[in-house]
Amino acid sequence: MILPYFIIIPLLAAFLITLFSREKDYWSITVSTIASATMLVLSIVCFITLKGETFIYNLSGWKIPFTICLVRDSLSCFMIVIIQLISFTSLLFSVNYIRHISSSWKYYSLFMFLVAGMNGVVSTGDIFNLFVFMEIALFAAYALVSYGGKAFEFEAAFKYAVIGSISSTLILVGIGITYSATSSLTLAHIAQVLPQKPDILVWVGVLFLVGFGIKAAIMPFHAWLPDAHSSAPAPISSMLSGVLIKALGIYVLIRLFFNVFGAPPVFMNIFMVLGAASIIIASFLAIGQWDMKRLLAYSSISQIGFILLALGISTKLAILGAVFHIFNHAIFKSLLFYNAGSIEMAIGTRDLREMGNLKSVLPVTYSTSLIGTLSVSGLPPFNGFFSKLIIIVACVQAGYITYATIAIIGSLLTLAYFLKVQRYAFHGDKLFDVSEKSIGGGMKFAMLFLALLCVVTGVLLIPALRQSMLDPIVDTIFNKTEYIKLVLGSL
Amino acid sequence: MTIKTRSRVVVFILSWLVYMGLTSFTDLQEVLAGLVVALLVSMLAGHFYLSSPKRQRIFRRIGFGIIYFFRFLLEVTKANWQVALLVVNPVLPIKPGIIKIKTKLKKDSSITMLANSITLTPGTLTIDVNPKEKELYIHWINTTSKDIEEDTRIIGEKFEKILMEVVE
Amino acid sequence: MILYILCFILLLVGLYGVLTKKDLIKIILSLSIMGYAANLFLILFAYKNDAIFPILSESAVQEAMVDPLPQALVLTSIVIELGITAMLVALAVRLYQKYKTFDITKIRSLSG
Amino acid sequence: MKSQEGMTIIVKTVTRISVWLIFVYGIYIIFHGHLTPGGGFGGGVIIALGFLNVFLAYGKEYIKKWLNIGLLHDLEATSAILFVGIGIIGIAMTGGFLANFLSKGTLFRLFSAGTIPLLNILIGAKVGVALFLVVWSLSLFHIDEGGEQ
Repeated sequence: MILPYFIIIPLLAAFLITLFSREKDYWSITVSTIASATMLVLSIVCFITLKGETFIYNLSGWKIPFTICLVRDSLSCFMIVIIQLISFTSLLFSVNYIRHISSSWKYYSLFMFLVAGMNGVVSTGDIFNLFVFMEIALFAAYALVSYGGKAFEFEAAFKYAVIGSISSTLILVGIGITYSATSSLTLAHIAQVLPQKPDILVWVGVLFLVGFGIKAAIMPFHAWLPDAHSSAPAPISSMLSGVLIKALGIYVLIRLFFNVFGAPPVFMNIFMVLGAASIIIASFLAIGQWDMKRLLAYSSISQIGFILLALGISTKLAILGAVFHIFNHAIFKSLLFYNAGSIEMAIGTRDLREMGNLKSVLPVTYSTSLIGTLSVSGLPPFNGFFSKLIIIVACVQAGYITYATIAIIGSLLTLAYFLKVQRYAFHGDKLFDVSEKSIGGGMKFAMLFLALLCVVTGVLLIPALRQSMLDPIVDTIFNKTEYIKLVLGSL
Repeated sequence: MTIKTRSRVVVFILSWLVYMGLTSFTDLQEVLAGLVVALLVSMLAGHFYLSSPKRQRIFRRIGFGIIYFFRFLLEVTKANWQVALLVVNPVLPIKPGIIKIKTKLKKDSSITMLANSITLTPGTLTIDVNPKEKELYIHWINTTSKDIEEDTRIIGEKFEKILMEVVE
Repeated sequence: MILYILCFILLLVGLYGVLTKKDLIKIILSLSIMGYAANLFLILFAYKNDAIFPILSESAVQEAMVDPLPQALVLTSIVIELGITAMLVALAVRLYQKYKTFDITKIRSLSG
Repeated sequence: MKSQEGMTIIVKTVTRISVWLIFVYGIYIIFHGHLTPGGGFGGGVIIALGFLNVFLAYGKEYIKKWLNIGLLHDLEATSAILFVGIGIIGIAMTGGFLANFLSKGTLFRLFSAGTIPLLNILIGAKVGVALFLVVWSLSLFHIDEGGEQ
């Protein structure tokens, strides 16, 4: 009953903003913040009250083969919590940040569409509805990437839109083939029929792997990501890197390849190879970057590689690592993008060579960025350490020593390029006459909040919490055939 | 009653008739919906349907309109025959070119009707209109003369005389 | 079968255009061609020999109908493509404002 | 040759005389969306083409005098909000988003099928206005403005 509101509230907010906004942006900020805060509370309620069950919500009150259903299980609730968390902090961050680009209501309206699209993707149980919501989210993303109005932003958005449209077309063809083979668009029905037709499964799997692989920016399909994520305004970069590639890429890959296709081994091997390639190549590319946001963007590809590698191993422990890493990556990558945004706002550049000695003038940014750095590179007390440790241990347990080595090397390379960021941005001998007063309270709050989460979310691995929070998600992914029973059984 | 109001009333009646023709005259629901549609359309786009004040002797003009229709059919048939002869002729004796003719018509609608009639007649094609100078630029497949008066007589006048009675 | 192959060729034509053309407008047109090929695929999957259109009317006899669902899907995807195309055209216009050219080899302030 | 805005007098006159027909047909398609092929989107596109017809024939200035663009923006947002509103009423009445809470009526009559005609009308208004506004916004760009580099 609670699930459709995650789509209705942002849509309603977006249209209310377009209807009542005039010159000033107070109304749009108020409406979008209220909507986002409401959804954050609702999502936490939704996740806590679930207790590992599965609920089906039929739109327009019809029964399943004739209607679109929304599925509320642990995985989708988990993704919804992440989306609300990041979008709420991102909205707080944008209040000050966007005003120095323009104070128009259009930003907030598009932002709400982005949230609505992502919520729809993670909550739907119908493959074509998933496609539609994905396009809504992508449409808002294209527009938001180009929001700054500079030449390179339009270029990045154009590139993103072209590559995104190609992948959407491939996905559409895949949906067509799926429908012709199974005569149904409901994921649970497809899951019943499709694994019995291995030749069609291969076609559909390849199409979906390429299509959603482009959205997730896995290594051979990553070309759009560094441009788009580094050109967008900082809060949007954090939304794209933190949530969008996971909601549209990784989540859909998990849902399709585990719950629907039943984890066919050939695709699991492909996952592992692509994941390992993403980790290594993207790390090396990131070391060479001097643009701070571009470096962070390459780092995103590398971290997505970790998640994909863990998914490919597909033991229970590895999936736990993947799920936890999705959560952690959303938090610390958003935090690091906020740091880059606040540095850009303070001194007006993203080039690491022009920065230096910012630790004395921007203390909040410095301290939070240090936490984010240590977290993303996997140093002990922070959350990133645990998820990477679990992934590496799972690799070793499953007997993939090579992949474990690659993961360790990738982790060390991560440390290397983030130390580069720390060295050039915050230490050194340049002097800047700025103070943190120019950064608004909302931005500081967003950074501090996420830094706090980085420190404390390691406790999710304490067995008592893990059993109630993370284990249901892992079970949802791991017990592939349960999904069909749960969805079709709870009619 | 201003021209705009009169024009809106005309559009209202016409759109109601068209809507009824698209659906059915007998259904009460459709009649009501048709009235709503006609009101909407006449408020939205009815203001520029008519552009000139009220006219006299409506039946005479309808009669001339019918005459014009048959004259037009006759001219189309004749021109078709001529163009067909040109096409089957192995020598292909054509002399394509753009000419200018003058017209005595004054109103927008009559000039439009003249231009469209010329376009619909095979062999000639109206390219542009200069409403200030009352000139039409026409592409002709077989330009027999270069004189403006002569061209006007050949192409324009056969329609112009009757159009004068119908519209002006 | 020949229809599916032709449809696939149309998809490849679009893909070829996107990957090789140097003009922004031509890229947008190629994307549209790709989208049309995908839509055509969906319609072909729903096609059935000797079937009537899937609309109930007062005088119709009950015959085999073609599957209406892919047609609804195609309508939706056409709407989406329309939106994306409008977005791309707006971006292309803004790019032209900035760079005074539609040639993508000259639009290069980003690398990667 | 460009003495005035818009196209030649021929196009203007034909548009003037025929544009109401386009609107009537578009509204007919929307109203009969639940009975015959068509519906909100198709009819909305036809209506948008009617607007565009006038726009192309008469030019920008005429449209500014004829239509209130701000009002159209509001109409677009309002129809979307009403759509969501009908969906929420569906939740309140029967428990499903967009559930049909009105009487279904007799088959093949105009006032039948519950909320579907209402939703069709809202979609038609939204699409008709939005498509026109897309082209309108694109026409507001000045191609020579804002050069960089």
